[in-house]
Amino acid sequence: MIGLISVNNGDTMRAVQGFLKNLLQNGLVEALYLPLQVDGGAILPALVTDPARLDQANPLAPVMSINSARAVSAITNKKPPARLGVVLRSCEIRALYELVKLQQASLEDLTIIGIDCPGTFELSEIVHRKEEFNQYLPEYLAAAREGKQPSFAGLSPRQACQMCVQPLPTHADIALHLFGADPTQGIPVELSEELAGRLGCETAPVDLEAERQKVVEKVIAERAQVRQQELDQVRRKLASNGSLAGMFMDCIRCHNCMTVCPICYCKTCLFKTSSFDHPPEHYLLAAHQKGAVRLLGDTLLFHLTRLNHMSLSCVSCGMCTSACPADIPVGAIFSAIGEQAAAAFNYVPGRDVSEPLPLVTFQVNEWTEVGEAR
Amino acid sequence: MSARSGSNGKAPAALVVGGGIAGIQAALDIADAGFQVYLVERSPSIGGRMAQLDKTFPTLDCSSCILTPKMVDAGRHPNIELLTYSEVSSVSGQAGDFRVGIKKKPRYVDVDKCRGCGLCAEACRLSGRVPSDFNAGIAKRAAIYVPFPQAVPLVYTVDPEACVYLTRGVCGKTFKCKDACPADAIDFTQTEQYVEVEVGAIVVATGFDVFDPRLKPELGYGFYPEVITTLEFERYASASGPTAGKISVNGHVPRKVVFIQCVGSRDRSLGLPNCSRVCCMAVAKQAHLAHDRLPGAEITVFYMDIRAFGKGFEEFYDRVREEGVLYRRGNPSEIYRRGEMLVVRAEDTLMGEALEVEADLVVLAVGMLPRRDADQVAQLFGLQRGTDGYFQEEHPKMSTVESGIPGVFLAGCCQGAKDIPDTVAHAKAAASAALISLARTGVNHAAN
Amino acid sequence: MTFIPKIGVYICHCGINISATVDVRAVTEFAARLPGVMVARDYTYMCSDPGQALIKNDIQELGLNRVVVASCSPRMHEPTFRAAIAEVGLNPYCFEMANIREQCSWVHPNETATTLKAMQLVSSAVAKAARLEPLQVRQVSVTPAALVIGGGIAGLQAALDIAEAGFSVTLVERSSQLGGMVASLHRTFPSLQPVSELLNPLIERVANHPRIRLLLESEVVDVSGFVGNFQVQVRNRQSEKTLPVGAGAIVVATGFEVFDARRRPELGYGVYPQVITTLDFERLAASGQLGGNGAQPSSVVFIQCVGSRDRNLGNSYCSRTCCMVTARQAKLVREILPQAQVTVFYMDVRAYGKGFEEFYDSVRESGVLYRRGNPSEIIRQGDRLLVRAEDTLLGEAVQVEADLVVLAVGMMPRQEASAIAGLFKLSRSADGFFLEAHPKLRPVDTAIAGVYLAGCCQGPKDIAETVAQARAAAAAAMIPLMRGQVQVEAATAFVDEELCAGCGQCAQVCAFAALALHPVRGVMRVNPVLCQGCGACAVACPSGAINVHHFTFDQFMAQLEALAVDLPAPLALQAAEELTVEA
Amino acid sequence: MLQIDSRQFAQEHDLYACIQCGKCTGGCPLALKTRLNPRMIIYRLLVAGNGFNLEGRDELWDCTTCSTCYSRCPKQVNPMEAIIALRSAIVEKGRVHPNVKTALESTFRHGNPLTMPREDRAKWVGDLPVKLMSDGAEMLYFVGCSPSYDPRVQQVARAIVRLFQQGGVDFGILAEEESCCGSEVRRLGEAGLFEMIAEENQELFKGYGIARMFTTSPHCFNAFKHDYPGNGLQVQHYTQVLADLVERRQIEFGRKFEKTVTYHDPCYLGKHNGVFDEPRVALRGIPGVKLVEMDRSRQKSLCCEGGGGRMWLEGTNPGTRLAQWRVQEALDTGAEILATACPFCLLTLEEAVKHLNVEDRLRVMDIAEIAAQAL
Repeated sequence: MIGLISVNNGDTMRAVQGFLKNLLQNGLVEALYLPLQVDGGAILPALVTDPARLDQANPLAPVMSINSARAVSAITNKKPPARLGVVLRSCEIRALYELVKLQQASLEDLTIIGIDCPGTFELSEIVHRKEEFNQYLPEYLAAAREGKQPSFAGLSPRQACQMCVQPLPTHADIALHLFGADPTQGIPVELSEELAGRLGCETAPVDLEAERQKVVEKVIAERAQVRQQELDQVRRKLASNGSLAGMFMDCIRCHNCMTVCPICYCKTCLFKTSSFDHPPEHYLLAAHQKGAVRLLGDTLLFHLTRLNHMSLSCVSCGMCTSACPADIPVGAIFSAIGEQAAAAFNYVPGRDVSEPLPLVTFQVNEWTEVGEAR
Repeated sequence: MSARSGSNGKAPAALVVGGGIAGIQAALDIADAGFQVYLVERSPSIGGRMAQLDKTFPTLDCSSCILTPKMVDAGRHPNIELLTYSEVSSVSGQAGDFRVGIKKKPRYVDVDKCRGCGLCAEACRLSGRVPSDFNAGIAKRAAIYVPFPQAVPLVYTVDPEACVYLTRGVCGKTFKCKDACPADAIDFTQTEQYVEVEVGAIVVATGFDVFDPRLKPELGYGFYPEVITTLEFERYASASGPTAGKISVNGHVPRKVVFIQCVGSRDRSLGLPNCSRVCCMAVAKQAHLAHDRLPGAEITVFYMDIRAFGKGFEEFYDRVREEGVLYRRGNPSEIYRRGEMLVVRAEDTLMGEALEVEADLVVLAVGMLPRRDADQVAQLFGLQRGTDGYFQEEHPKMSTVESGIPGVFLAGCCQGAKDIPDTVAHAKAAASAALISLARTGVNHAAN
Repeated sequence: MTFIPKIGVYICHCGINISATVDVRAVTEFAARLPGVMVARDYTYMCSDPGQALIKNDIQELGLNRVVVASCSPRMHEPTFRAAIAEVGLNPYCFEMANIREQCSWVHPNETATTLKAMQLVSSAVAKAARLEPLQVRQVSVTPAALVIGGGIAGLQAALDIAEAGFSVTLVERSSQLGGMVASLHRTFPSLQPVSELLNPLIERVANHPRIRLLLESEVVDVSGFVGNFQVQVRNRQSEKTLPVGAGAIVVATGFEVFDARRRPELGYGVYPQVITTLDFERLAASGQLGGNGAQPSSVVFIQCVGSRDRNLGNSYCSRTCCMVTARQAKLVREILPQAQVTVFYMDVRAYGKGFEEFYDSVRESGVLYRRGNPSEIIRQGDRLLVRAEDTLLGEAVQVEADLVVLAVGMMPRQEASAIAGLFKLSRSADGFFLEAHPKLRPVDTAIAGVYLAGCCQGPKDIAETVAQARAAAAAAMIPLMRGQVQVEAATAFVDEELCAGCGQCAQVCAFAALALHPVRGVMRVNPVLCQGCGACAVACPSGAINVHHFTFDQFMAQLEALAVDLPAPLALQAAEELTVEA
Repeated sequence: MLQIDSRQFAQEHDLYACIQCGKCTGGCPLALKTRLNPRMIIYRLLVAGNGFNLEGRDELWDCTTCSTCYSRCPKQVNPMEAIIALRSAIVEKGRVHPNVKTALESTFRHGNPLTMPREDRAKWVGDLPVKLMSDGAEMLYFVGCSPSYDPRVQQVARAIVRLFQQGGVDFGILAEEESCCGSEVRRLGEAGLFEMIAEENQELFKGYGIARMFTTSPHCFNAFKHDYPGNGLQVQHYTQVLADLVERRQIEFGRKFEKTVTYHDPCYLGKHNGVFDEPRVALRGIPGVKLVEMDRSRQKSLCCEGGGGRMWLEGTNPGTRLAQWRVQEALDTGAEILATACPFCLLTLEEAVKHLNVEDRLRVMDIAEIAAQAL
């Protein structure tokens, strides 16, 4: 059902905080994971058990310091310790689903609170203007209401957000609607009758769905265009001479993309083990052979390996791009390649938690024997 | 158990007659269970019919790729003694202690010395001049030969019918093969040897013969080079065969291939009323191979009923049709020549029209029949033969491996036509029966 | 102290099979200079006794600790040489083979190229040999008892054979009686013998067998262990008690169920009382009263392939038995109701078995009319039925009046097949029946060592085939029981717990159910007894946490790099380098 | 209405054994050009239930009774006999085919279907010194109708006489006493008339205590061999006797017959009775003869369309007679002589040669004529 979180004198944030407190107080969850705004204005994800601390909760802030799926993985892993609530964006929910399939997280006793995502800004761009940014929320919500692309101090959202075509928190147990809603009046919330009952959340008086639908379609249509352009551009580059090597030419092998990637779950990455250490003379040998050899090596191999390990699960959250000091469109590259690969198995990462991982499932006649291929 | 039946001398042993897939399987099972096995094979190598096949339906596994390992296992098994190029000459006693006389035909090659290098065959005067029956006659070999490269044991044999020395008493001044052999393995002084073995149980797995289509002159086999049998097709299609998998008959690559089912099966007029069980799928497989190796060729299969009964068979039949192989219901009546092409005369019973179908390759699905010498074998072991000529089982449902003679069991196609999986299952069943009687004997042995 | 490889390399001429196109001398000299190689020799036939003696001698004289033979395929002679070095006390896994015959001399005509390749193969083998570790082949003793699941004819026969061979057998049957599907049949083809004559003696022998324990109305609820030592929990549905059963081998004979003709509504089964299935017919025949709703039918129509060869229902397979069942029943009708017109509609008559075609002949000659065509629908006309079909031999649509229509219903995998598959870790083929290890040569084995298939749970079969296959399964089960112990593959997978993140992708690709998540440590663990060393898990693991003994990454990498002799830098570095060149 | 009880009919002729494989129709020489489809006839009989209507089934008269169908059937069903039986069913209903009425009447009256007077039956002998059976002889030479009356075929009979006398065979003829063997009568469906003829002939033979005989025509040969109920007769076709003489060098050929010859197997000699070798032995024994084979020879021989009463019937599709195809096949071998050993084949093939007017390239001769020319 669609309920309504009533907003008093236009203070949307309070209303949301109230709603979340309610979750904690009537024991629906034992702890809540969400972004807090700490003194000094920094917004960072935290696990909260004390309702009082929720006065600092800022789940609407248009910034994404990490992909929270990693955090959820950490607090649930093989088995969650208690009933937890987690506030997530759609790309975070999708990442979480992939991690569940990879047995790195669990949905057991987990209540997912999702929020429409109008887009987020680069952390690096807002850290220096925190005050200004904290005043920006109403404008942001207004933009969301009309489905316009938010803009803060002339800045556009992260590239990944501009091209995100899945901004809705599908599959969330509780979904806060921002698109097409007037947050100064009330926040529509989608949840089960049962939950609504326990939270004492009344049904929305007027039907806001129609309006929302229009807005959502508009948003998705626009972003789809951007996504298409971006991916086409990447694919053109890939097709051109140099291909992948060219794309990653500027890589400094900092492994940031891997560190921030919600899917890269390995305890220790193959590339941090000794597997690719070579005896010193080998480098010299290589240098002798080609006249010059790049150091440190294995850059391309690193990205290739990540591509083949996780591109099928890539949810296009774009954290890698944001984290890349060399401004390589890592996310777009992975999306472009992952999309094609996934299509081959008609698989969509994060679509459905029960969907098996394509590479570890085998269909009879999935391939034909050499010599009998037709 | 293992203590009693381990390969200690006195433990009961088993005799397996016939080294085809049935015999190999039965021997392996009995030997794996810890009993001594004597595996007697008439030809120079074990492997039997299956070794001649290119691929197997419906999985299209390469036949020798799946068979060779089993042959090697049998050849190397500590509990299996291979008696190739040998025949059972006498049987006495009863279940628990049979005495079996075995005739070892002279190979004129010392099996312990020969390493199968093949220099002798190269040197032989008749090299490339003796028709190879393994290759269904479409290729030639020397008078000293191994039937096929994967033969087990990989030991050469002098063909007494062909060898110039053995037939004419002289082969030039010196023996070319002898001179060529680095292992000094060739020995023309060899003679027939007789050995006697004591066994507790006997598994008869003597296999089948294929129908000779010359008995249906209207189909022109042996008269038109473009008319071949399914067995010959296997050798053409086999990548390891004489044409290295190239299907080219009579010097040209066929464009119009016609397969004819039930040649020598379901045919009372020949006294062969039974269905040969494998031809339908063998043809489906070959039609697929033809479609695969002869791009663009027209492929027609004439049939009466498609008996795709086994696991995955119907699915394979569907697939072959979907590849564009044309199945026409009707059993062709005769084949004659018109210019370059052959004409297949048939009725398409679904159109109710008599027709002439042109072809430049006609493949006859020749059926299975009992071995020519089934009678001698039957007498040797005291077996009964059914009206169809195959060895008679004790009960058609419940005891298809019991022969009626205690301690003597039937495995594979000597009891009736079977495909490979059914043959293997049947052979394992025979092994089970044999193991039971051996276990009993084992108990008695332990007792006294 | 660190391990110093002392490798002996032995190049075989194989008569001329190798030496004809490979310069064996050159390869030998090349090998002698490879790192870690103490001695390199060549000989006409390494597999011959003198050849083997050569190797054994060097091991003793020079104290070799690794041996490489370059000759034919390992398939052929690896066991030979392993045995040879073991004789003089060297661990058999300290042996590596380079196949310079099948993979070299036989396939390349040109001598220089062939010799070069032979050198590469040898250096690759040497590189691996230097990194080989001795492994121990373990022997596990076997519980001398078997468990058979399913009390149908397959289960009965399998149990009987195993018991007859001297082992105790536990036979578990869900229902309250033995006999399974066959018990519901009246007569068998082609002999037309009453089924009871076949079945009852078998049931008698099983029921009274001193070594067979019957557990009726019972189900397997849990299976653990491995070949030789399975622990199975069997629950009795009445008493709700669970009984632990130990077994060295397990025969699964859970049978099939018949197709529900209601899924083809156009045939009116369950609507028209005159439409029955072949199974109903058996009861009718057994009870001696034929004739739909009372009156004696003057026209009986049989329809084949109901629920078989039917993609729309997802049953694309042939049920194998219906043709002959129908033939038998049609003949019976001719005998009981000589006045009645008996028609059989068919697509193909699959009388494939021994004596089947002859039986089919006799049925036709008894006056049964076979019409080719698969009826499309059955409609009512007065108190009779109209079977509407095309007679494809006439090329005409026809309507045949009938007072009794018998549908030849096909065989289906059991509803609970997936549950059973889960219990025993069995795979199922596309048609839903249990998947055998190899469709040709291992029809009763499964991917799980010690678990065998019997009867129709593996696919449709008639009685004779079922019995044969049951005995085949029995033979397979007897082998470990008679041996008394099973060998455990030494080249198995192992997990580096430091690297493993417990994602379980390895477990999903493992065909032998050898990998499981350690509940506490959150990492994967390999059961070395189940593991067959296929290496699929090692490939699937993204963190490279899994290795396979005797085929480790180091060994592979070393082999690859040795193969790439003309490339000075290791492969990984090569890739990096390409980058600088390309960009 | 021409109704028959098809179920009973099917039982009698074991048609239920048929698996509808189509070999009969596939091999049937007529099926390609007429409506005749033996398999379909059998099937229609099977599915007809009780009543099968023969009305308008004119294709039944197309059958030349060449027996290809029977020789090919894997289930030993005999479509040819079924067709003959269906013909008789029609005839029984008094529906005798107009074209054959006269032939049958003539056979009934004059003992030959050719409407020739009985007294002229031995005219062909002319000046040849031929023994009569009444004079006592070891073997009966049963001449047959067309050899007795047809001027063309008479030459064959005369040739046989000369050959066998040269070969020292002790034989005699029945002259005016001889009458039709009834083969064609039976195949035209006149079962009743045939029985009558058969009885008379049996009587006649008994009267002369005849044990061994040979015939000119494979049709007579076949009739005595198979259609006559349990007669102790030893019947041979003359080519068998001839082959024997040639092999035993009993005949002295004075001249050479230097021609390329191809041999057409008559259905009633080959397919019906498996006599393939003797005619060839005979031909090869004739000095000078170069024997070449047509592709369709022996079991595959193509019917000339003269049998089964087709001498008097046109059938549903007159079109090209098979004989014309046959002549073409003979020409393809490059033979100058198309040899055969059957009066019907001789006539139909010769007619075809005329029709295609290739008389200059190909001559049709009976083996006996060829042999006689080499005497």
